[in-house]
Amino acid sequence: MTGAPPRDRPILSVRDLHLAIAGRGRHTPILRGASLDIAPSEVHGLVGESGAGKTMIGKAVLGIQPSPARISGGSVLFEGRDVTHLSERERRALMGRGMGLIPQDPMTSLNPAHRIGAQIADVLRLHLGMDRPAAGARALELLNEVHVRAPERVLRQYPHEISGGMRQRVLIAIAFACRPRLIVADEPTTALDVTVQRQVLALIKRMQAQEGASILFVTHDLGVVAKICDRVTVLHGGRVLETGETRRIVEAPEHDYTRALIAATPRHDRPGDLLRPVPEALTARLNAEALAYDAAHGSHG
Amino acid sequence: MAESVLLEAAGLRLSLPDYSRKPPFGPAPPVDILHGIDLAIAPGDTLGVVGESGSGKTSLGRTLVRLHRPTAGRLLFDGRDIANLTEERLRPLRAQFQMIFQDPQSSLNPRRRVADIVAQPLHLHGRAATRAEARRQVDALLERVALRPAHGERYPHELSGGERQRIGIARAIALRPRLVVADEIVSGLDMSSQAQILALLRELRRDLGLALLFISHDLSVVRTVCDRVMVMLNGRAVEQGECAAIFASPRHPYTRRLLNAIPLPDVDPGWVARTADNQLGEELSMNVKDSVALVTGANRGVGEAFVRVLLDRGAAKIYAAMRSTDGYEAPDGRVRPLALDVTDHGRIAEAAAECGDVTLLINNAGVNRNRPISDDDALRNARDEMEVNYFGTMEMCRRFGPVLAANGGGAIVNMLSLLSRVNLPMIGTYCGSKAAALSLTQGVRAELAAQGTLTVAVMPGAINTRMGDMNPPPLEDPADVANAALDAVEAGEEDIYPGVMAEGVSQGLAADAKAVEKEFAAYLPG
Amino acid sequence: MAEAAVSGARRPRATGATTRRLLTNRRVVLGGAVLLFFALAAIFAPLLAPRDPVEQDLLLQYVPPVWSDEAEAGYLFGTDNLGRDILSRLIYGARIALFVAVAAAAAAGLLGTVLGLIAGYFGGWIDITISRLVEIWMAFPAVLLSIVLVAVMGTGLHSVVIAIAAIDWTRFCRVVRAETMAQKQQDYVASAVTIGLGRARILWREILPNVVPLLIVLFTLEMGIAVIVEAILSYVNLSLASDFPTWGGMISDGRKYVNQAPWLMILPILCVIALVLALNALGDGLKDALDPAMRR
Amino acid sequence: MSWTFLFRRLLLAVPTLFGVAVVVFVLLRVVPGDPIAMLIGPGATDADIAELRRLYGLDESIAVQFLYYLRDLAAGDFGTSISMRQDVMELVLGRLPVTIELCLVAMAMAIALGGTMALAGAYWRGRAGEATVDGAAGFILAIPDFLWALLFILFVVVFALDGLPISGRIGHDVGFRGATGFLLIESLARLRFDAFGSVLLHTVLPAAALALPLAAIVARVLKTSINEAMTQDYILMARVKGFSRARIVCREALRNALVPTVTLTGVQFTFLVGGTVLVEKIFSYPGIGNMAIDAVINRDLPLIQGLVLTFAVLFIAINLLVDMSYALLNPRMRHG
Repeated sequence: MTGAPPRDRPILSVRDLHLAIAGRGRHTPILRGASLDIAPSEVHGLVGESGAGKTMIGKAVLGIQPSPARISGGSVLFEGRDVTHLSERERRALMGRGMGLIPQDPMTSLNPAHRIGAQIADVLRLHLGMDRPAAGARALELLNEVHVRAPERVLRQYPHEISGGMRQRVLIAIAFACRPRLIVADEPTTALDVTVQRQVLALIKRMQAQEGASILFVTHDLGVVAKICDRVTVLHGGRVLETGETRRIVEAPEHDYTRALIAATPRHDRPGDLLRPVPEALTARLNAEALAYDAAHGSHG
Repeated sequence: MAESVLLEAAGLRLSLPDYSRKPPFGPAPPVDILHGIDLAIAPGDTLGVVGESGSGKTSLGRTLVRLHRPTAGRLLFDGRDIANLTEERLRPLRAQFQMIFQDPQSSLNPRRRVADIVAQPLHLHGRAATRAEARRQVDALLERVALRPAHGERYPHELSGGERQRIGIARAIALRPRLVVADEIVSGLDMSSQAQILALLRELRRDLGLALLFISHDLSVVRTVCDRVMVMLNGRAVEQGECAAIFASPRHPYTRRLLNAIPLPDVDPGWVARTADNQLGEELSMNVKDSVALVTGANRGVGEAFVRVLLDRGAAKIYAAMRSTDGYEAPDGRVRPLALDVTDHGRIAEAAAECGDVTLLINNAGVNRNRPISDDDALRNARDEMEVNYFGTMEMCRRFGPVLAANGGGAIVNMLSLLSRVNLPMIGTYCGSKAAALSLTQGVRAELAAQGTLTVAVMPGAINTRMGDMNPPPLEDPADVANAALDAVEAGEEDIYPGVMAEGVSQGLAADAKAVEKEFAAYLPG
Repeated sequence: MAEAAVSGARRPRATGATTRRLLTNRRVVLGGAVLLFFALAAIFAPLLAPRDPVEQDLLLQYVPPVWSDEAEAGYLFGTDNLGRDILSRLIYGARIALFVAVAAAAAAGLLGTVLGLIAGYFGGWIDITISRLVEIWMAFPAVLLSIVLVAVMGTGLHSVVIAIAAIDWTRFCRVVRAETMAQKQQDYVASAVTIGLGRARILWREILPNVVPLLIVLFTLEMGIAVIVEAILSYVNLSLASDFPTWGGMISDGRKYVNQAPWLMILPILCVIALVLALNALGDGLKDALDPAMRR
Repeated sequence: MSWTFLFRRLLLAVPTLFGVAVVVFVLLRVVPGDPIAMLIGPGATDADIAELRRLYGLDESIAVQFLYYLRDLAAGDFGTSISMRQDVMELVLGRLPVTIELCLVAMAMAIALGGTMALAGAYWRGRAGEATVDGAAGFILAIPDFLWALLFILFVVVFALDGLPISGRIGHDVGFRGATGFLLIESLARLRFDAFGSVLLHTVLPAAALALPLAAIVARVLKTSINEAMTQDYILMARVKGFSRARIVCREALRNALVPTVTLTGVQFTFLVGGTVLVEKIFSYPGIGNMAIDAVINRDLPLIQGLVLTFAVLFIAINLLVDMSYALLNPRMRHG
């Protein structure tokens, strides 16, 4: 692993994490000894293509990986404490003030049956013990902070009555509501139009700076990474290929795969560049390495 | 554009029934999807169509291959109008224009094997006499899209996303069409599959001489594939031209915003911070279609043009406000004449109560005494001009602000002038009133943004009306100005300078204000 | 039946996969086995039945089943009030139950599927008309309507089949219509249009094969419903003449003598329950087993 | 929910009702060919037949008969019952409250039982609890209401449970005469708890027979809907928010699961009402279902017609209620 070490004692430290989907005699490894560190107040990008396991790391950190997925080795240290073996009750206590999530799809991540106001207020009441009026007032404040217009009206509305960009703002407000130390942002702008994406990215960055939270920013988009992340981890086949400062990764990538990804990204400012698909030989090599890893680490299966 | 044209659309409109608003008896009301699209594709040409969700780009693609029947306009394929051909008459022509769909999962019949899917068009159009011949062609097509013949034995669900999209391409080129419409064909794919598909598309285009209409939300992808590009917003083409020109200097504000929003993979920590504070919030913009507009000074000049353009763009209702409605003939049933003198503040309050459904307020009324400051009546002139241009606008904004808020935010368009920015000798008092109105507009914008109201300042140069006589040429067409203002409303743009002259001056002001001021000061009407 | 209809002989790969999925589904295997058991009994009734089902023996009334102390050798399930052999009657009853089940489900399925496909694919006034018809049909109590229908048409197997089909076509129609509309939205239909396929062929060759798995499931469930309705009709003595061995008729007779001989009622009830349970299990199992092939 | 929605929905019921009337007419007057054949007993003379024809207007053309029929329906005149020699409308209205009370009790039982099963199954998802609920629901569902009724009777007879009545609606010894047909409500209002108990006891078995299949369907659909809702992203959000599983199932998933459940089970409520035809007969429960079977057996044409139409109106009313509750539950419809 390369790159400058994190500035402080990491707030999140994923150590040699192994995770596999098991069931009906099949055993599919998803994460193969992934490790990464996030310092306080750092925005850490986690980049990879589909199947790289990036979303699964985010879910494992929050303890909400789907049921057939099993952590078969390694640890996730949140503020020095391993959260992979927490009971459900302990995990719940960690949410809200400890960790939060900005989900991928704003259209489906708000409960269609409840008003926006109630969905913001319920976290405040659960984790900060606020009473109904106080939570309502704080929800209004939060909507103001995420630049929702006419927030009084929005509080009384149902999710289907507001636009996708507005819903993502509401979800950002919920994520930051209890001032968590770590937020997992799981492809938070993938479902949005590009003009809305820019506003939402700006908003996430501003809230992060204001609250001093760390963010694990999961994305497939190198452009977004380059604009918002301090450090980046590149993931393929559940393995970390390289980690480092964003500038170093984007401008002087060390791993062939990172270089190939950058070469495969279309850019409107360089129309002359031919897009170079990730070479098949490289993909084959990476897959072979992953299989070799499985063979060598059979004990985790 | 090349001398020959393969596909040409002129004034293409599309309305589809809106089932969410269907009454219990009778048909669903139509909703307008495309508002008069013009485009032309030459053989071997590539046109990119770019837009965000709801822009109508997918509907456009489907209309061009006649999956939808256009409601109006012409659609010429190889010189023949196919807009209203019946499906039976169209069928023999279909081999020449094919489509690749966005979602290869849904566009391949899950119960057919890949070889059957690719062979189907060959059998249907008699391109393969025997089974063996079809199989030979299918294998060649699969190889063409970099798949192995063995893939033909599989079912779609046994393939990866990228492979499925290759099958979609193979099927589309099976009949050797002259035009292919590709609708968001890489949007569901990983970066590496995307690059492969785009490379394949380039190759095929080169080898087969295909004309390609490439629909995408991603400007970067379009740039790598296409020679020309069309930018769509709310069912309209806001800008169209050579990629090189448009990407280098986009003219339409929406194109600019779209380009600025793309995060390129260059490290730029300031990029996020450069999103201005007032852009952090939800974009303020509204559809002109179905809006309820109020236009002051609606009986002449730009006001009249606004009414016409609003009707054309599907406004639900227009209050045409003027001092006196005597002798005014409404051009359409949707236009309601309204007697309103903007210097009569009591009447403005009444009007705000009467017109409780307004969502778009167009403050167009203005006066220009056309006299220099040295004139004997300068004080009275200045007061008259201020009364209409400043106080009238202010009072309208004040009274209608709550109305707009109650209707969900809406928009205010204040018709100002280039002379709000720079003074012109001989009409100094007018320029002063317009400058005050600009400052007022900024104040209104800041205050009403919180309730979701967009406030647009329109600052054209001279307009071809009686009032603009004294201004420097060239003269702008009032309808162009009105359209530009409504484009700004739909794009959420705040200050616009419609016309070549106005745009030039605003760029000049940004570069060197003093020089422009000097140039204007030296200008004397001839 | 299921495999053949789903994938056809030309598709060796998927047939293998589908068969494997079907054979590993517990409900399909169990339900299928019970159904097979009844089907064999029905087909080979003349060979299997120890006695003539309508032969009366007034000297041997109310003989209890074999597990009772007073059982009579040769009468496995005892005899009824007229001394008829219950086992034989049950075996012949399976014949009638299964015949009605298959014939009525096929008739209802054919009518409902055709109307559902047409309504879902063509939409517009055709859809409105057919949907309105379904709605009117659904406003009738099915049981009462079938009883009235048979009363009007006169008793007999054909009346029973017609009555069930005339009422239950709506089940197929509603589901097939909805599924057709959903399939029509898929881009493979749009793509068939762009290559120039005609509407009838799109409906027949492209959409219908994707609706077939659903039809198989519906058909199985409808067979269960038909068995029940036949039992109801013979219970109220409208299905067949009363000395014909129908399960419903046996239940009805048993009801009269429930105090003396409860087994008269228990045994046919158990037969109905077992067959319906098997058909339901088979239907639910098929739904699960056929679904992934359809969607993924 | 808006009044326009309600009004619109009511308006839609009108053509359905008309269609129902047409179908009944066709079924009872046209299909059998000679309806008199259905009416006459053996040994009727030609004069009797002619008299009957005249009496029922059957000597007129079909079109004229249809117009008469519509006119009578519009006036609420269903004719006179042949077997009971009473006005059909009076007969039906006299029995209707009995069936309505029975159905309401059955529905309440079905919702309570089905809802409990569904929640239990969803809470213990993927564990033995869910498998038990699935198995029970599948088993209950395979047995139609009339077989449940017979099984209950068998049970009572075999185990000699004399405390559970299997016939009638109220004990002969109670001596309670209701002014209305709604005995349950009325006895409660008049504080006659003995009568209330007796009616309730008589209602338990028929209501349970009617309720069980519906309960199984409610259990199945609701459980599936909750499980479906539990896979949604907003549930993941609720887990990240730190809510307990019980709260997530009940507050986050249940509300959203109710909408599809109401849509999918709505029509099943009409099946329950339709089931009264046999179940009331089996338990000699004096409602309109019981009356309907007798009417068919007696070939009482006017009564059959009146009862079929009554059931149709009940069904349409239930569908209306289902649609309204759907609109109430779905925020999209409330603020659409």
